[in-house]
Amino acid sequence: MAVMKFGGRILSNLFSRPATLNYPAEPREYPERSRGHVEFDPTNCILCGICSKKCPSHAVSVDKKGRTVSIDRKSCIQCSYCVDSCPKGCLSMRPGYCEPGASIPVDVFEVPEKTVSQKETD
Amino acid sequence: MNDILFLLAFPFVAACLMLAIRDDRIRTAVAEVSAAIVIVTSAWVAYRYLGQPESFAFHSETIDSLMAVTEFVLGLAIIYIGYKHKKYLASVLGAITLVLFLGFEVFLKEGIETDNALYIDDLSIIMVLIIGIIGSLICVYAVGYMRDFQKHHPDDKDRRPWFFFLMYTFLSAMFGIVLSNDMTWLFFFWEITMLCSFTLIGYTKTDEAIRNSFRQLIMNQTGGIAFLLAMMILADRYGFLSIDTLLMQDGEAQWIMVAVMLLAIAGIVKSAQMPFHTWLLGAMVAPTPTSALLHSSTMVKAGVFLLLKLSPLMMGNACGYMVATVGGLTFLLASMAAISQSNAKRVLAYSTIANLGLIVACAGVGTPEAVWAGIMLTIFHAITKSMMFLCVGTAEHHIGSRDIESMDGLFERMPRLAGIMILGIVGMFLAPFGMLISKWAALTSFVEDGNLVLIGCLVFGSAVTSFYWTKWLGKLVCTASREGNCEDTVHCQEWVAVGSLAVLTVAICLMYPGVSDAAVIPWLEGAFGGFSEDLVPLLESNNMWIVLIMLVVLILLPLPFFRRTSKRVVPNYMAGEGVDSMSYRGSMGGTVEVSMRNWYMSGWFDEDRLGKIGEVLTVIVMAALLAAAALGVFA
Amino acid sequence: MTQNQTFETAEPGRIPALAQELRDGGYRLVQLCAVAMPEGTELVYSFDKDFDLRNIKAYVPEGETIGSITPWFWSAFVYENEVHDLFGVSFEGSQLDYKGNFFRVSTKTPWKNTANAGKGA
Amino acid sequence: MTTIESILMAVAFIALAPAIGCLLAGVDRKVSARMQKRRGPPILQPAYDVGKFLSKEQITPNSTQDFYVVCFLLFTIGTGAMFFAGMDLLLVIFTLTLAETFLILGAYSSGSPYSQIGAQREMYVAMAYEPVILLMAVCYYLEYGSFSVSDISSSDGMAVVPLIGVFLAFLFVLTMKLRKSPFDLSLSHHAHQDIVRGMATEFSGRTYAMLEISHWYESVMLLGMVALFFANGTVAGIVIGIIAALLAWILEIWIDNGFARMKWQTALKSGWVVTLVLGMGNVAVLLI
Amino acid sequence: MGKRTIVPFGPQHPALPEPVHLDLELEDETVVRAIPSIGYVHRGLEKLTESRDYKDMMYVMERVCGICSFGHGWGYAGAVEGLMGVEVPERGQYLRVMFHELSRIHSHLLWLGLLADGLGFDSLFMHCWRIREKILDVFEAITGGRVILSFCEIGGVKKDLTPEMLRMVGEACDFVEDEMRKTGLVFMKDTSVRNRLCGTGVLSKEDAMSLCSVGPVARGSGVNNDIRSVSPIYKDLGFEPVLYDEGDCWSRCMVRVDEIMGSLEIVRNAIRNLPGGDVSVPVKGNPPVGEYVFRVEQPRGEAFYYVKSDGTKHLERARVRTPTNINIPAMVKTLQGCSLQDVSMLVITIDPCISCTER
Amino acid sequence: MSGTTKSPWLLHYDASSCNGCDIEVLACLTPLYDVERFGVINTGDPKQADLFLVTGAVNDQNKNVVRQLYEQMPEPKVVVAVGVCACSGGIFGDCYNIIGGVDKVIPVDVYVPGCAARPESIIDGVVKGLAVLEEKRKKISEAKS
Ligand code: NFV
Ligand code: SF4
Ligand code: SF4
Ligand code: SF4
Repeated sequence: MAVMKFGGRILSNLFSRPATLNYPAEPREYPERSRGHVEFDPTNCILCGICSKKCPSHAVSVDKKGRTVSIDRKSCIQCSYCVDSCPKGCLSMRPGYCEPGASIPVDVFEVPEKTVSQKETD
Repeated sequence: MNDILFLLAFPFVAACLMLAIRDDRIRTAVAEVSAAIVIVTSAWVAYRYLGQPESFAFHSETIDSLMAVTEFVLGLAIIYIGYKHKKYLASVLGAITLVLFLGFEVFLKEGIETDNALYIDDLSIIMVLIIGIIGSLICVYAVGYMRDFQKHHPDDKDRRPWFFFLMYTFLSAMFGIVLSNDMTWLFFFWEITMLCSFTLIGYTKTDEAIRNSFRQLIMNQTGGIAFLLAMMILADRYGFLSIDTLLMQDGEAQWIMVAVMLLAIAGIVKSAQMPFHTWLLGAMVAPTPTSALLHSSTMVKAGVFLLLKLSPLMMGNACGYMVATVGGLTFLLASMAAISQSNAKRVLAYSTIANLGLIVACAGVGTPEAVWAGIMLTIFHAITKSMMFLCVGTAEHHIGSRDIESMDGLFERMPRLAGIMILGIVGMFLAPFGMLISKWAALTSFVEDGNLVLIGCLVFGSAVTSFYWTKWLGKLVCTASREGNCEDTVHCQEWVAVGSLAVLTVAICLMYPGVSDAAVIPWLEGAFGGFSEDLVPLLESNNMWIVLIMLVVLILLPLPFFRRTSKRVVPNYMAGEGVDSMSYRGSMGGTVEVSMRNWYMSGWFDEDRLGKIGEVLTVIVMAALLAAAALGVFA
Repeated sequence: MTQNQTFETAEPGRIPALAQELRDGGYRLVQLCAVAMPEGTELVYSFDKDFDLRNIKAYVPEGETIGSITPWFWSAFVYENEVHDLFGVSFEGSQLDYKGNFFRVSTKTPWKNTANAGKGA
Repeated sequence: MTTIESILMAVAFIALAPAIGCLLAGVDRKVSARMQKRRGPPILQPAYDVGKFLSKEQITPNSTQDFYVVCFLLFTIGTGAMFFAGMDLLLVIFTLTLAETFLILGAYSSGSPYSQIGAQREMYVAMAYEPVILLMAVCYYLEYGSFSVSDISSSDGMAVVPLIGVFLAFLFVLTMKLRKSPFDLSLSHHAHQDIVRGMATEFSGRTYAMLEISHWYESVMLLGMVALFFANGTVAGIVIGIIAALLAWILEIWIDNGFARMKWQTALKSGWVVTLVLGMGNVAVLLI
Repeated sequence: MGKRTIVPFGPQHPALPEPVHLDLELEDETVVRAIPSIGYVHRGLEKLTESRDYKDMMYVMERVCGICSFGHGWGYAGAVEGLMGVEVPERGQYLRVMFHELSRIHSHLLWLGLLADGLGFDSLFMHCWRIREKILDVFEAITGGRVILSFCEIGGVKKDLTPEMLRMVGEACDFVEDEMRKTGLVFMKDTSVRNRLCGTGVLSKEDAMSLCSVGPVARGSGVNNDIRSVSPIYKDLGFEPVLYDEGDCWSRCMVRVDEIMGSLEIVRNAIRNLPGGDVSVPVKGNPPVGEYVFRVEQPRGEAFYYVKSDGTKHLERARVRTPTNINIPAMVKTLQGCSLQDVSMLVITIDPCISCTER
Repeated sequence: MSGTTKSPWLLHYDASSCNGCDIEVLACLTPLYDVERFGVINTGDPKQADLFLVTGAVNDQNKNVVRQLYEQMPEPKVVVAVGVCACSGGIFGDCYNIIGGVDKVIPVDVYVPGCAARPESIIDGVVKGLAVLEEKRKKISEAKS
């Protein structure tokens, strides 16, 4: 009889450990490839603006004059396109998402002036 | 005794007067005054004879012959009318009745004298009050109602004098039925009520009306024939024709049982039990006061009155079994059929049939407790049902439909009327109101009696009953409505009638222990020679208190609520697409009105199929038991 | 996946007749879509039979209507209403016409005449 | 029972039932969660819910709805109080119907389509279970000659033995009465439903809180009815009754989690078949 | 008795996870008319071709829908590759199939859960979604996303799999298979589930054909238009179409249950036979003038991609016709005459993905 | 006493999301994440809801729906925009039929970014929402007294 085909299963569930991850209490480990957020390392940035052109949701913007690269966390869809297209490998995709909150920051990164010698080594 | 005679005769006199009046204002006055007189007289009679049953030696050859002649003439008239409308079955039955009647008058009745043609006892008093008060109120209501009715049917000839003549005659005949001891008298009045309702049902003269009136006629002719046969048996075998003598006989004796069975069948026809229930459904075509009259205080009540009267002869024998089974089945099946109906009057009709079924079943069980329940049911039912009919009639004239589906939001459109209707419906099936209380007693007595079929019918039937009443109730309490208030044009006569009945509904619930003590129990003690109160659980004082408390709570609690609410009023949830509480933006653009139709489950509770089942079962039960009794199987 | 496909062009007036023919030939309608052109709309009807795809293109000039194929392929109503709402092409004889309420978009017929013809840059 | 005892019992019910009912509801949610391999909410969650509803902004679609819900609450309490005070079982049952009707009317009064459809469903589910409940009373009467709960509970011998048919039928309809899957047609406590929140669609704030509290009372009373089958006038009987009631509760949770919501036709049909076979069968046996 | 019950159903409705609206006309519980309305999720993303070049469009297309995201990526990539004549390396093709089938498993499990939820069978819903999480873990570990995978690219797939990852996929398959063996029986045999599904919403074979239904809807009525049947790579991996004949909700459900099993088999075979080599080829330049059509078998049925290029880097038209889009007529059809209780059942068994439908 | 923060009932509406965030919202209810631990019930009825979870950007056809659902919720109430689409319009920001994030129509209290927003992120968002809820409740009760 199949009157209660699932009955046994739920009974055994009742007496086994729940599957729940105790999330906020126990932090979650993310796999290495996890696309959490974009990180920017200004060291090599040449402010070429490719990332900003490629970004499908206009989340990165590059201000050549002000020498900043800013990432709008509220718009970034973690697609990793900027990361893939940056010629200098300044951008990287890291696990760990951007915190929710009443307002979501636009992270502005300064790109320091490069010395001539540095430019040359480029 | 003169008061009794006055009671009998006065309505008829008033009726004749009505026939002569053409002016509406005078008619109104006469109708109201007569109604008042009838009410007062009934009350007086009740007051005077309560607890003091009395029989009246009254014998007059003239009256007897007058009755016989009238009956003969009317019989001929029926044959003619049937012939004229090509309803030959009616003519044939009419002819049979006539022949039997002549045979009875000529050969059998000779030498049988009934000393006490009239009597009054507590049961009669209850019936007199029901007929007098409720019947008169309905007549008063009719004055206002018929004014509108005429307005709604401007092309029809104004036949109101005739209408009121019939209404008042009906009252006389009913008084006759409940007060006659002589069976020939009883039969006479019996046939008069049949004719009155025949004419009232056919009042509008539409094809449907005529068809239905003939159905009523044919079925009741059958009942009449059964009645006649019973009288013939009694006259032939036992040589008496009075009810009180009959009640002293041994119910198990072969021919007594057959006679009682025949009388019971007559009662079953009158009280519209299956298989004869269709006449009452057909009666719906008549103007609403007629329906109210037929359903509550007259006609069908004549049937149950006779059965209750005879119940001591049915206790525990085959006849009782027959009656109880027919009643029980009717209760169950009619309640089921009511679910599939959306016409308010039809729902009421089915509910009447069902409730009468319960009363009939109680009579059939025939134990004092059961009969107690039966009588109580009769009282409660008469009041509540008449009120419901009148309400529906008024609503119909103001919202233009008697369909329950059109009563959506009646609470907003006709708040007072809706309130009374709610009271009526609640009174029909919920604690702490009378119907339910009696049902409770009925259940107890059925269990006590150990009748499995009845128990089954009752438990299923009650469940089904709640369904159709509750969904109607739902329609009434719903507050979403676009229409404005349209209550001020209701005639004051209508308010008087409906209002008094509403007051009575509540009052009777508060007073029922009194009624029970004063009238029902004494009668039962007389008729059965004993009655034990414990068997009616609700006469236990505890329960009575609870019921009273509930009643008070229900009456007082609403008061603080139906004002402006202090809460924020937010329109109904419409899945996010609402425009307001009653409409939403539809698929094709534009605004769509939400509408709600109650569930009718016609696949489950198909009226025709249920009717068929009922007819077959009850016919089998009746035919088999009657045949067996006639063959002396039970003797 | 093998993707057998053919493209052909047809006169817009012939579309209903073609639809009937294909329906009788056991084809099913795969889709109907529109491409905005400088002065009109190109409709692409795709039919499939045993995984062979026939794409029939019909050019409807601005302001003209085309016969609906819903009498033969009732389910085309989803496409026709969509094309009507987005491209402003009217279909005649539709069996289920939402009259512009299929997609209630912010701009009326957003695709119409914004053909990529002019995009270049 | 003496009058004093009756009154004490009634008062105890009124005072304790919400607490017990709330705990029962909490257990229900916890156990359900565990059956689904989740942790689930704290046991007191139902109390938090009700507390929240009481403190929320009060909104309503009309001014009359509250009346019906208040009546539902009052009469549910009344029913339970009467039951535990040992009064007439039929009166208890009828009052229960009355309470039920008020809930339905509350659902109707707003005119919201979802709650009205919920109300319709509630009505036919009621149609399915009412006969069993009435038959239960009938069987008690046939067995003990009385409808009074106090007589029944103090008579010797556990009613469950002669009334086994009706007991099983009662367990069956308990699922309907508690509005649990597979018969949670009109108002579902946790599961998503095709008619939004069914009868409760338009209830919010205090109104909804009252509904919940009524459910608490109702569950305690229904479990009381289960226990009545075991009461035999001794302490042991009461203890067994309470254990049986708790087991019935767990059983209901299990059933709730082990079934899909069935078709309404099935609800009605199965309810009636069970009534006919188990209920009427039991009556027949007792009559013989 | 002209009056009928008229109620709105959706867009916000707990039984529908997605916004679709129906005007329902009822008589008792029976639906006599149902008029659907969509457009609540219409974004107009196909028009983004005007501002995104053909490679950027990939990210847009993946977001047509979060449930069948991978398939959309593949469909779009396939169409562009066809247009440009790009040959995807074998390993890339195998990985695409593998992920597509994993997506199907996750989508069907999600669907089974939603069905259970619609049935009021909470515990079963939870159960299905718990199983599904295993697949999502695999997705996240390999592609970095749980829902939007961003795994496909024009020319192949983005990342290769390490052997551990392959093992992980295999383990996930084992887990799902083990659970599904038992859970499938619940859908197949449990009385209460069958009570609701069997005989409900019957779509005859003729109707399925004339309404041009696709996917499990068509296959539940015995019509096979599973485009995988003609794909050589799928044939190599042991694909068999699943067909049921009853045409009711139950058979649509069983098609999905069986497809999960079938997909597990395909994934396993793909792991076993995975060829070596590159996973993608670089694609350069603009697509040539022309048009191309590509079809993939999504979880909900055949999805159709049409691209047309005028030789610039912006496509002239990129069109998606999703399976739900063409299954809506079947839904409307079966809704007539069903019971109100079954409306959600029917809507769910058609498995409408509104975001797919409306784009 | 107030159970407000212990019993947040949520109403979920899918504005024009791609379903990605929707299924993640649903996933939060399932065993692995089990938000019912915090007393969350996913109700379908705005009249009983405290948290309004909106996924997806708002378009012309559903902006009224979003607004109406919001209005039908009793105070105090909190709106949580889940996913980049709901926060800002995201990748669909330039579509002709997209108005923008949810905040274009109703006030948003908590933004949960991500495409799709992770269940963990949604849980955090809900927990943040609870704090806002409690604040609002206090404000209301202060205003009353
Ligand atoms: N309809 C649809 Fe999809 C699928 N499967 C696809 O093309 O889900 Ni959102
Ligand atoms: S981050 Fe990379 S792509 Fe962006 S501006 Fe800097 S160097 Fe160029
Ligand atoms: S990950 Fe994608 S959305 Fe985010 S900044 Fe980079 S390109 Fe833009
Ligand atoms: S944020 Fe991303 S996943 Fe969420 S709805 Fe928008 S596109 Fe879909």
